[in-house]
Amino acid sequence: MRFRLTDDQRALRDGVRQLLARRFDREALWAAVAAPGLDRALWRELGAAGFFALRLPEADGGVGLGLPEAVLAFQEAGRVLLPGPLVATHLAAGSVPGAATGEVVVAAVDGGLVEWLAEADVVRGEASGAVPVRSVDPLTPLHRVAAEGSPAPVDTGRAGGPLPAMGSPDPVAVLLTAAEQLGTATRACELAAQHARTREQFGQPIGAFQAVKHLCAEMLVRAEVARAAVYAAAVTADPVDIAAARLLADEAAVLGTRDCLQVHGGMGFTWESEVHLHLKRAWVRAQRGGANTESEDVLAADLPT
Amino acid sequence: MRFRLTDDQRALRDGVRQLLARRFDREALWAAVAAPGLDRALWRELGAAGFFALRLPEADGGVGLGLPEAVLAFQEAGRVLLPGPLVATHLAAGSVPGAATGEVVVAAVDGGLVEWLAEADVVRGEASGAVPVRSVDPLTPLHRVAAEGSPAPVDTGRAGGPLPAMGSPDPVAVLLTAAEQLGTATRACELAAQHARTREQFGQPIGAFQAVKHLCAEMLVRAEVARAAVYAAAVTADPVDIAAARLLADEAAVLGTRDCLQVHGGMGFTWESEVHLHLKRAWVRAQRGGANTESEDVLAADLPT
Amino acid sequence: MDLAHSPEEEEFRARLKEWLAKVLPTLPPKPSPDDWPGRRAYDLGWQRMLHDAGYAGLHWPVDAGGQGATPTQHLIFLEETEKAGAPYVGANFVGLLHAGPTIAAEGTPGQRARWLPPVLRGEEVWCQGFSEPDAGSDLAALRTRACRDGDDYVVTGSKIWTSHAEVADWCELLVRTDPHAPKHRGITWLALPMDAPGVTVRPLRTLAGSAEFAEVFLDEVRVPVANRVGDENDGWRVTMVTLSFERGTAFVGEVVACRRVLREIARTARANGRWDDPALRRRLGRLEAEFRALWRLTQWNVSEAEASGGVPGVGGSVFKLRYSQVRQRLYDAAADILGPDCLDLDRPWVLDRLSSLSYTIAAGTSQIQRNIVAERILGLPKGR
Amino acid sequence: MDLAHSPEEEEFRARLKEWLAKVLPTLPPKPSPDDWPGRRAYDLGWQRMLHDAGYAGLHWPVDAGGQGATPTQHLIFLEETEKAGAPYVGANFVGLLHAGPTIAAEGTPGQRARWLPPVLRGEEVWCQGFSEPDAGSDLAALRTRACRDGDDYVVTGSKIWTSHAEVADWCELLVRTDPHAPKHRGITWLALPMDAPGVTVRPLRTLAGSAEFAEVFLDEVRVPVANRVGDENDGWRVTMVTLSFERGTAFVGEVVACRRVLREIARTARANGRWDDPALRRRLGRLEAEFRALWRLTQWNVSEAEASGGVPGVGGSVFKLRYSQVRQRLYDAAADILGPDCLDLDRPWVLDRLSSLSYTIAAGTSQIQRNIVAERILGLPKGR
Repeated sequence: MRFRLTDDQRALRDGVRQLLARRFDREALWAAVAAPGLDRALWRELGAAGFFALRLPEADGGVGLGLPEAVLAFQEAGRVLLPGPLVATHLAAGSVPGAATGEVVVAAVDGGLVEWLAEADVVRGEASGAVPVRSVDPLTPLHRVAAEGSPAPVDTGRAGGPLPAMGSPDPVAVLLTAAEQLGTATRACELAAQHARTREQFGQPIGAFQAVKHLCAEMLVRAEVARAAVYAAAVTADPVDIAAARLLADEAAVLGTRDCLQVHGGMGFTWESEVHLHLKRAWVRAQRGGANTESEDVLAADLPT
Repeated sequence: MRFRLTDDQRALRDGVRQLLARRFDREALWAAVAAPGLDRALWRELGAAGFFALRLPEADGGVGLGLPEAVLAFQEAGRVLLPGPLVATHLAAGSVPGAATGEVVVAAVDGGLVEWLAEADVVRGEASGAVPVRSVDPLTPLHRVAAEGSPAPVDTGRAGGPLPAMGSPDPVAVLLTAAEQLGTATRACELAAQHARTREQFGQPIGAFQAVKHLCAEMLVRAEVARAAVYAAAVTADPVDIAAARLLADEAAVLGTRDCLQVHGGMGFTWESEVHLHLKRAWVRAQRGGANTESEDVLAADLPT
Repeated sequence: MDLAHSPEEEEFRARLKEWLAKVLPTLPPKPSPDDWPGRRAYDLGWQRMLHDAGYAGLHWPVDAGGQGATPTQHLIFLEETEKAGAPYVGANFVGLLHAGPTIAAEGTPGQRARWLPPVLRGEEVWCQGFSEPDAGSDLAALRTRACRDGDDYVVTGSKIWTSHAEVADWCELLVRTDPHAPKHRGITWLALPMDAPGVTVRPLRTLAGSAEFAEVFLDEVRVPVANRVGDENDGWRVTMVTLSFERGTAFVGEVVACRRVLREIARTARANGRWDDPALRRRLGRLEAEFRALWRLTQWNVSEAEASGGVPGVGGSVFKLRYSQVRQRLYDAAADILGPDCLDLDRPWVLDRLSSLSYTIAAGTSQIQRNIVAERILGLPKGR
Repeated sequence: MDLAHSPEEEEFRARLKEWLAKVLPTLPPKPSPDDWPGRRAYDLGWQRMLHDAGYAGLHWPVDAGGQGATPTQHLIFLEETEKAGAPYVGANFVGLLHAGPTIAAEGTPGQRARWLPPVLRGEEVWCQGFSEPDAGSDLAALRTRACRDGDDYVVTGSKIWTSHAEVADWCELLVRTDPHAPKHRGITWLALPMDAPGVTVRPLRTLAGSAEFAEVFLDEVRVPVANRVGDENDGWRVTMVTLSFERGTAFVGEVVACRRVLREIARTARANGRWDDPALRRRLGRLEAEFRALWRLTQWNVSEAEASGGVPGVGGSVFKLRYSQVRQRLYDAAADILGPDCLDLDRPWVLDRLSSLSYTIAAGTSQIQRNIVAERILGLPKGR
């Protein structure tokens, strides 16, 4: 059993991190907040780097890697708040021409919402009559669709043939979302620890106070538990493991970003701090893949009769 | 509005506290743990002091006071872990001869359990065929009854006529139990703070560490919130207020005694420490009056349609 | 223990309700949140109406121009105005609840005469210049410097989290007058005219996207020594008088409002079917228990304050700790009942949910409040 | 990332399961919990069986008489023995997991030859004398004194929370040899023969009513200097080697057991109707998520340890923090499913619920563990 990153996986993760650091740095982040919209050049660059084609067989022009590698890549995307319908486009790489290379942007209906509808070239699911929503997350434009679970496959895109509607959530989509949440949870913990090490009050770094220190410790524990669950689900691809990963990653991200805000105090409450961007994105992702009570039901159903 | 203790109420509370300090001190407590059994002399003394007849009209030989005074008395009883079927006997003071004076001990079926069945002279509810239970609380002997909600009033006692069975929980019983829980929550907070002020580790009282200090602060907050709810329900006698009081007092007692144990560390885990006696009693009382989800339902039902 | 009101209290309530029913329909339309001059005019207009009806400075002492009402009457006032949907205290907040009471308690007769009546009559707006970027929880670490120069102090530094700074006439300002003294002993309280040369106000956008607060930059601003309340270097003690007001009945209206919100959330849940999930329903039931208890705790604290004839004590910290948690739980429950709509800023409660995140931070973080409760009520030792 | 086992690992597992299936039915009946000599004999008998089958000291180095198994093999061993219902390590715990590894790492060849084989062969029982009434979380504050007198140390003091003290042959004892040095630098590690004159053992009853622990009183007990492992005053460093073992794979069997308990609880809930409450059912679902994750975290920590070839690191603190909380949540859920039966000590899980309360206290409180995680992983400064 080697339940740890291989050298190749480490290299892949570091490569994605470097690409994102170069192409989506702090300046790019705040530019995206100020002027929302999808950066098509970045999208194509992601495509060229294999972000979308990661799991496509090499014979089909893909990278030929598996879910563990995809989880590592999405974790990095989550970490830096990378905008765009990453999961939907990644999932469409094998069926929507152009998705794999980042030429075509694919959005998907999930839980009554569509992220990035206006920017998408192809939409999976029934999104006709969708109305724009003033999104809580400045980096995720949202539309609401009338009713969930469209009865028949509908093609609302400009490219490719009819696509199956998204009925019950695709477990892979749920897992990749959990990977993004894991990235957020990890980043929130880093930001909190960094602030706690440097911000001084009462003559010492606030991280020397147990009240702050223990908040950070619990953030780390939640993130590490979620990491074990997400990575394991990537290896097994078992729907029950994925449900567990989703619950723990949502919790780590939603509570972690909130604790990160608490550690930052008033400074975290300003628009200029990136803390709220992580918190809001965690809220957006927690809505994907159905209510979390459904994931609890999946796990409960696996307990013996 | 004078939502605070009157001088008379303060005197009553102090009087009960003094009586209990005299008649049920630490030595008596540990003697009761070592040799369980109801102290009939103490029971009669409680009767003589008006503990059971507190709310009976003076015309009927009672003290003629109300629920607020009863709540204060039961809070004191809870505080010192006074054993015996206090609530059942108090409630029977008007209907079971001898209960008011403490001559007769009355037990009651509640939630499928009877406390102090073997010591009781009269039992309310259907307790025939009750089987003894090895009680988690060394100070509360328990019997389990076969099924709840007996169909007809049955008299299983030696004194008095047939008594009504206890169907849905008597709100007054629920409130007086909440008052006992409040006493426990308050006492747990006192014990924790006392230990935190005196126990030294790493060269200072452990109460100087925020991890311990903040645990104690939250105990106090829960107890004070519960106090406001319990006292208010005593004034209004409103079933919805009582449901609120019950939920908050249970929470303050159950979490408070657990935190008290955590503050005491290993020392609290010994049998010799009284911490566990409070914790176990809080567990026993939390079972009275039906599941706490029923109290939540009562409150939810009060929200508008 | 009594929750009933005296005939005098009931009469006070009845008169108030009658007055509210008469005047509220006459109010002008509410200005938009980013129209600061409009908000100033609206809030001052409401204060003028209160003044004319004899409700201005209800809890202030009579000799300061107030009504000398009992804490219970003040509670009734806050409860009924909230229930009737009357305007919030808004731009009058600092004047009525912080600066005013401070001046009333610590000011000279001349200072009281100059500053208190305009607050009561709705003529002048105050803001608060306490926190600094590097002095938040550790307020006493503030570094804005004031140097004596003749009859003036010359003040340089910056303040943060200042509400209504854009439209305020005065700022209650804490400055450091002795940088060598222990940090609590070198602070002075000044009334800063906001139109003084060298004062710059920059709006501060919060995570909710609004500019409810501002930063105030002070560049060699001259403040007359006559504007000092209390002695030089005694400002910390003067300030503590103010802060204990802040922790008193400050949340009464909010608790009333939260109970209304909880009822609206329950109605929404019944309408959209989530009420059928017993776990969600019971969560609302438990929140109802919490808000009932918080309301009772408020009544308890007010009754205790009335009995002691004084300023509310650390009971305010107990209240704030629980209230800030429960308020966040309320809006989290709202989000679960909204489902995907909880991401829509145009839905009710979504912005409130964001704002509720500040409650465990602002006006003393929960961490600081727990220190206060543990040290002052439970007698636990201060950490080293 | 791989959760599959190598052919060697699978073969190891298959052989182990085969052996367990063969020998477990031959075990004598389990002694009652308060029959200490019986428990000693039972536990040592099991250790002897492990030894004869080549499983003794599985994770010990080969040159210490162990099997030099990989961490993964050790994990498989702990998993399969628990699943098969094999005896717990019991009286062999300190010898196999604390004292033995310490002696293996720090002892002289003579000390290793004297003490290690009897542990592996199931001939001698060790107990642990670390904590004292006034040295719990602050273990380094221990005050049991040892004064050199010729070739002996003369030891006086008392120890607490010592398991199996009644039947132990040896105690790994921490004593203070230099009261003037900084507290971590005056401690020495000694092997105390439990039959030495001056050693008194008194059972310590816990809140669960059992006497799983004891106090050990030491009154001028003579311990040969030859029984010292490591240098005089270097015992803190020697001890830390031991403690990092404690925080490694110590909970593997327990997590396997908890998952079984959760399944039993679910079965009970289905039987008694509480399963119909979706809130309770989902709570069990969430607990299943927690235990799946804790199992994966164990596998992760073991894989990391295997890669680094070393002792598990602070990952153990992360694991213990969550595990101790989740274990308590598990038994709280069990109580809610039992309803009134949760007060009956004869029902399953009721005593376990009481015992679970020690998990956030014993072997480093959650408060201490959070300090470790925050300071060693996140690099936060130590408090002053």
